Amino acid sequence: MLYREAGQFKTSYAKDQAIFPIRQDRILMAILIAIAVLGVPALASEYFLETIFVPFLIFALAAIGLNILTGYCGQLSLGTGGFMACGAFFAYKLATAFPELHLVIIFLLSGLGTALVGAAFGLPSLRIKGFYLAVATLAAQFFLVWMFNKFDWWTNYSASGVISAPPREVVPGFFLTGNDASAVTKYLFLVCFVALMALIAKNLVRGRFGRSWMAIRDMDIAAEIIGIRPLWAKLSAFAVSSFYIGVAGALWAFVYTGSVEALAFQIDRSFQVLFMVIIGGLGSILGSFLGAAFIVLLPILLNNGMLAIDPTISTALVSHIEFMIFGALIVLFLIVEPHGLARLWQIGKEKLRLWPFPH
Amino acid sequence: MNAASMNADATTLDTFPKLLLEHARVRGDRPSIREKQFGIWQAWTWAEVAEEIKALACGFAAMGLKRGDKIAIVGDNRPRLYWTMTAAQAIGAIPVPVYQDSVAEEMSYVIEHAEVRFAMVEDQEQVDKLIEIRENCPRLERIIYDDKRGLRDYSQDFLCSFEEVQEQGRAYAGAHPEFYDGEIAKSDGADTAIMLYTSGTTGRPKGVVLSFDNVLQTAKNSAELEGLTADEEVLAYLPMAWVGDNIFSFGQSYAAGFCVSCPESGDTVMHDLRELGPSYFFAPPRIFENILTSVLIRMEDASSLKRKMFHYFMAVAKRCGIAILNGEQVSFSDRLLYALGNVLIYGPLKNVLGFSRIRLAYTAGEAIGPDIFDFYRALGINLKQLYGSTEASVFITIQPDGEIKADTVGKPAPGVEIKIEDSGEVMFRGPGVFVEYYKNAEATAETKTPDGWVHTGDAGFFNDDGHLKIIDRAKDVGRLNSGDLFAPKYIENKLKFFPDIKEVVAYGNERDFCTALINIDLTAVGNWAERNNIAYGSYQELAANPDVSKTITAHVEQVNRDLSEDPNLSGAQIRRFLILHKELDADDGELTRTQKVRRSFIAERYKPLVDALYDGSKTARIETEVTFEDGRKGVIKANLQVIDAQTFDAPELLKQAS
Amino acid sequence: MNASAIRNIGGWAIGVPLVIALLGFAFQGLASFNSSFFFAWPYFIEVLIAGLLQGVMYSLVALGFVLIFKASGIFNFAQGSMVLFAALTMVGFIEMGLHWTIAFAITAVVMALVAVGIERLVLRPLVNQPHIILFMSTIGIFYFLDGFGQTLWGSDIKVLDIGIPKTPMFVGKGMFEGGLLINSFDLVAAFVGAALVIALAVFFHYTRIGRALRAVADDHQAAMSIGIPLKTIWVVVWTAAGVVALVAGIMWGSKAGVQFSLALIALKALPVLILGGFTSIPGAIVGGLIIGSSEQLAEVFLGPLFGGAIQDWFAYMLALVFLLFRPQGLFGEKIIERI
Amino acid sequence: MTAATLERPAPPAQSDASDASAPNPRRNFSEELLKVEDISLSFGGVKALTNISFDIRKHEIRAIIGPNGAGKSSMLNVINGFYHPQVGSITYKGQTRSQMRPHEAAKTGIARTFQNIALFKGMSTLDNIMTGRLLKMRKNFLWQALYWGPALKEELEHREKVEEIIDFLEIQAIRKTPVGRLPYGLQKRVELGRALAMEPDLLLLDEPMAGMNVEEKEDMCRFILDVNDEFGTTIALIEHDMGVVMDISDRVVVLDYGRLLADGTPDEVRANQLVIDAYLGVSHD
Repeated sequence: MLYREAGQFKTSYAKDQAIFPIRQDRILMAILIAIAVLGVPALASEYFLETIFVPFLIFALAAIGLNILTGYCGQLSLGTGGFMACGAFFAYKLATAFPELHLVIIFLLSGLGTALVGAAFGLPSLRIKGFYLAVATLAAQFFLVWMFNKFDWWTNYSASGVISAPPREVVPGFFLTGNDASAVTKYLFLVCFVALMALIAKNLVRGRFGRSWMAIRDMDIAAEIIGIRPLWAKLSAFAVSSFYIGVAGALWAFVYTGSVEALAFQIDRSFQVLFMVIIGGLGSILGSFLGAAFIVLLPILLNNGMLAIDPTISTALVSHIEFMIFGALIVLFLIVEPHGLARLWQIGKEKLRLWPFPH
Repeated sequence: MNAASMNADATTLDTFPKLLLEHARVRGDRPSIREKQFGIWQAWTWAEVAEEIKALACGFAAMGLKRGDKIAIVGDNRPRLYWTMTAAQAIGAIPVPVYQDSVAEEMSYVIEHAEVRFAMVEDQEQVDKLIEIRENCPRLERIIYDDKRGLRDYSQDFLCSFEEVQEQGRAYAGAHPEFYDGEIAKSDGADTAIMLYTSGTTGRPKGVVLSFDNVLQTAKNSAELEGLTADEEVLAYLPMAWVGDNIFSFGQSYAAGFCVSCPESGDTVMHDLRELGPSYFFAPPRIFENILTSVLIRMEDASSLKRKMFHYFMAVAKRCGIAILNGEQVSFSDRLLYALGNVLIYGPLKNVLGFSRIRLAYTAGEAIGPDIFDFYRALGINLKQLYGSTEASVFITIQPDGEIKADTVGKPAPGVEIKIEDSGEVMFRGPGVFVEYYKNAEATAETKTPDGWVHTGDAGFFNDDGHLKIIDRAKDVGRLNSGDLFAPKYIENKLKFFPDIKEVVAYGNERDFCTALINIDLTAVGNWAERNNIAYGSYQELAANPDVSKTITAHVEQVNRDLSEDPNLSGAQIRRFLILHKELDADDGELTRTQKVRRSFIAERYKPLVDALYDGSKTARIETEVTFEDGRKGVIKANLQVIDAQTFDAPELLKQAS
Repeated sequence: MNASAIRNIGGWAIGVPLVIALLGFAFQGLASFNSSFFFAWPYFIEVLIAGLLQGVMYSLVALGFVLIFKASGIFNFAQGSMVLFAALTMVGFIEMGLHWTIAFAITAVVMALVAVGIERLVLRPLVNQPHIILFMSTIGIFYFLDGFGQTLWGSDIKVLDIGIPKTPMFVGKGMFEGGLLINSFDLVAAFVGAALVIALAVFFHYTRIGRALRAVADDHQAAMSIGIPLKTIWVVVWTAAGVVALVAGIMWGSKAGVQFSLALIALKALPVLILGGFTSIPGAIVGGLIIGSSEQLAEVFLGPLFGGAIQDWFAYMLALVFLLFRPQGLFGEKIIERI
Repeated sequence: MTAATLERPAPPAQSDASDASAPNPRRNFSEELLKVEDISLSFGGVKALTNISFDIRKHEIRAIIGPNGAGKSSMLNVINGFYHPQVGSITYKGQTRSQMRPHEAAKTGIARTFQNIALFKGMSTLDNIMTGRLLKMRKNFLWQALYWGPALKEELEHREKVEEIIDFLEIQAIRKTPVGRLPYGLQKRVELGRALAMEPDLLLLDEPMAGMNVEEKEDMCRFILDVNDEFGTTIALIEHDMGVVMDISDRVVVLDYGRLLADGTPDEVRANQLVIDAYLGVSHD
């Protein structure tokens, strides 16, 4: 309905292959960015930024990572929590060992480290497929968390096993970590950083790498016969995916919580991110954002909703009922739209483009 | 542009090649022509086009094409085929575009009659066709093809590719640097620009010779009248052999300097139209009608809320949309509703159809149904009717802005004079009047008077506003035995305005009463059948369905009721009719290539049916030979029901008055 | 029984003791090089037996997975929460004063109701969806049952005592000095596990519905075309899995108390599945034994090398390494890919 | 199109009679592209292929026919490295190889379509055909991540190639449609497009016309002949429609129960008694 595509014809392949080939989409995107950069920090309270926007953005990044592996390359992984832990602890070691390194470089390096670990744990994917692989990735999950928990070298021999992000500036005068870090700084940094990472992910999935991943996903035998090497396709997906998840883990520890222990990256975390990907939509970068928003908001809404109904309710009961409703909603959602929010968005957009025609 | 250069325009830029050089100089880096190919709109600038055409023209010359020679152009709308026109004109040769879907026999006649020496064709399909007819056309020396797909194994030495011609041309231009410009300078406005064969409703096609002045003057006049600029977007999708395409996609493009775009293929025209979003658009009524039908059909599948919204706002548009477009006084609440409708329905609808950017749309060729015409006007699309012919280089009358009516064709085009003969026939004179029919002085004399007046063959009159109203072909207007006036086309069109009815042939001249043969519209009626769970296997089966007969009978009776209100025509109500068992088809010779009904041919072919209509029998039997798409022939047999329709008396008041 | 099966059994009969003996000597050798290791054969065997008995418990949980995967191709992640839910429900009824046998019967009925509910509300609307969606829906069920069970019965650690003796006993005094220390509870668990396996085997082989179930496992389309009602099968299978979960819940609950962590024990059954194959009941048993024993041995004899608590991941690593060499699992057939 | 047009494109009648009778030089094949010698393949004791030897010559259209279960698809799988025969050798472009993975075969210029369409269902027609270009894309990860500079240039160059194939196969209208939504006949065409995008020297087609109606078959025949003609690609195809095989192939191999039954021109094969028996179902003993 809002689209006016007539006359937006493409005279080059570059324009035809743009991420947003339709002008109205570009306008919408520009508005969204303006709201995200200017509107949100001006209007949202510190509490909202810290408890909703910051975890949302970090989870979105992790979800993009898992989506690359599961949504684009078709390799189911339950090791997301372990890889996030990798990113967090690598970043901690790097930050404490090299105090002069800029935070962004630390994040990227810890991502790279996680990518190596991810690729190593991706090796079995050459021999095993489907749920067998999913279970195999649990090995990574348990092993990594055990390792960070067991060896206090990772925590610089802290007695509690907790790591705390050292205070650092992202640009002079603006602390991103530590007690002096303001919510707005964190938020703005994350918006820019995550947007950039999402753009890179989009570029990868629409190019050579993305196509070989999707080919492996859709039909691995045919992919091999057109010359795709399954080894490289799968390992590169594991590596890139782990890179994103590792960076998200580092951000989680440094920007969101500030201090964290290995047990924060238990298997629940893996499921949480997996839900984001499934509910957001497999094989969609946009879906990763939508899914992250859904999973971050849902418990908060449930929690506040129940407290609003009965303020005297015990916290334990709240969390049990929350579990129940969460589980039921997940099932309901899968029944209603198994292809996720991204598909809903896509259908809606298609309808708007064809409006008033139904198809 | 100052006065001096205006003068220069008028005197020196009197041919297309000269205009081409001028455009290449003035707007060299602006697009001249586009083609959707390989997924994107490939564009050539005026400067690039000038180079391409130069190489091509010199190539033609190098291969022996001489001043005054004819070159046939056969194919879909392709940039290279358009370039061929200008290239031929540059060296004084005459392009003869031929309908690309004509069968070998028709093509053979045109090529032989026009004494064509060279042929520029689109692809293997056309090459095969020309090779097939080459025996009958000894003058045809050389066939040049654009797309070399599938032609690898063709070793005939009279074949060569477009690229080969250009290559020779570049060498030739190198060897004769003065040649090209010299040749262009040799032509002037009085020279022949193009020959267009009109299929006509009877007899052999006639070659209409148009001079540069004919085409350029009308193109310029009309472009000026409508304020066409170099920024228009136009989709070239109508046959190149049709005069309309020659004016809209070629003549006016050169006159105003705007860019013309060619669709990717015949299948993708509607999609390409949507992508391109033209600002200036021509389509015959049939296409507007098809689009409207498809809109209504697609809306049938929409959710009920959407459907209600659509119908509500379409009613709003019908009430005030046309008035708003005409700049008339409209109440504030209606304006508000229309604005809302524009956001919710009209805008999106125009967008989906590719009509968002249309500033000016024309329709012509036959009468357009008032419902169809009003639909587009109500959406805010400036759709206008014009009246024209090949012999006039299109424009005879145009509806001026703000004076648009569904049942007239407007006022005389710039520079055109019109008079009505005593017989009721419309005659015109103007800058676009053709030079002659090629090698047919007799026909030329019949059509064109020595002082330049041309018989249109149409009957019509001017109404009180000075608008021309066309009723029918002059020779078709006849009388019933009772003496009542019988205008078959008028009746046919009235029936055809119902979406269920695709084609009608009415009979009544020198008969006791009026009858009709009717073709149902397979898309519209088929859709209706689907919704009502009526199974059918073929057109024939659907046409024989009793429910369909009932619907059509109701339509006929509605027309009778309308006719009864017009004192002149009330005698010619349809008493009996039947629904034909097959669709009338150009391949069977029942329609012309421009999809006009060949009345006398049909009367002969379906004589048993026509007889049955008048002898009172209840059924009629017919065997018809048909040509299938692949060229095979077969016979269809059918028993058809003859249906009696109710007729109405003229209203009392009118009777008293008369 | 055909020749190859006999050959297989012969292979196992010789191979398994051989591997165990080799392991023992390896640890012994390790201990002789590094004084921080302790090794003694009786101790080794004690650990091995404890591991095997632990393995039986894993097998019990794994059985539930296999049942469902075999019949519907669904990887039922909720098996763990079914164990918890069953145990919680049973404790709840016992606390209401019922005898444990009656509580057992009522809980079994409750599990059947849960199975019907799952079939109606989850599986039926999701039929024909990709496996990953069904898998995710079982995670949804996992969360739901977790929350539901604890909402109903509370989340305190509960004691489940149905009177299984927990006395330690010494056996084989003649063979080793001091004999081997074995917990009688573990023996009962092993016995129950064996009984359950036999019961399932009988159910599958000798009842009509069991045969239908195997037909469904082989080919859904074919089973449906000969008139086997898929929906009934699903309910039966989920009920069976529920009962298996109940038994597992009783065993685990009696041993360690009924608490939330029961749900996570199910995760331990996953490497068992990799090893034994998702569709093989004997695979689940053998896999469970291998995982249980090797995990115990590794923890006791290798654990000190890594700082302990390697139980958390050792089973997965073992399964992973194993898969690299034999992707089809212990009992799977070599897959010939067709294109 | 009538049945007659399915035969070799005889350029429309030429006036010169001697010209027409002269053999077309391009229809003489002498250079060997691929030779399989003495191939035997079995799966766990079940023999799929036994002692098969034949060759494929440059630029010919070679048909492999035989009843169901004759081992035709297995033969193609051996050629492109998906199955590894226990015995025998394969010589391709003069090099004899023993074991080769399918992606390595792809690198040496062997492309392939499948009996049961093996398209990437989640991707559009355009993307499916683009995957056929993957082997020829080189730009590294960083450029890919930026989708800019050399990577973009490379991407667009390959898009151009792919668009040529789309044009060639006349599938412009479905360019951006997800292939899962396409009718069967078009999917087969897209799969051919993907194989063509690899610019193969040897194109293996496994039942390219299975399940098609007459019109679609005619189109597919035309495309196969055009590919063979325009790009000079050598084609080996399995097909059940004998009319098609006899019309378009230069030489035919007949397999039955994993054994080579006959090898020769269509006419020779048609006259072979063994082949007639196999197709009429005369019992083997």
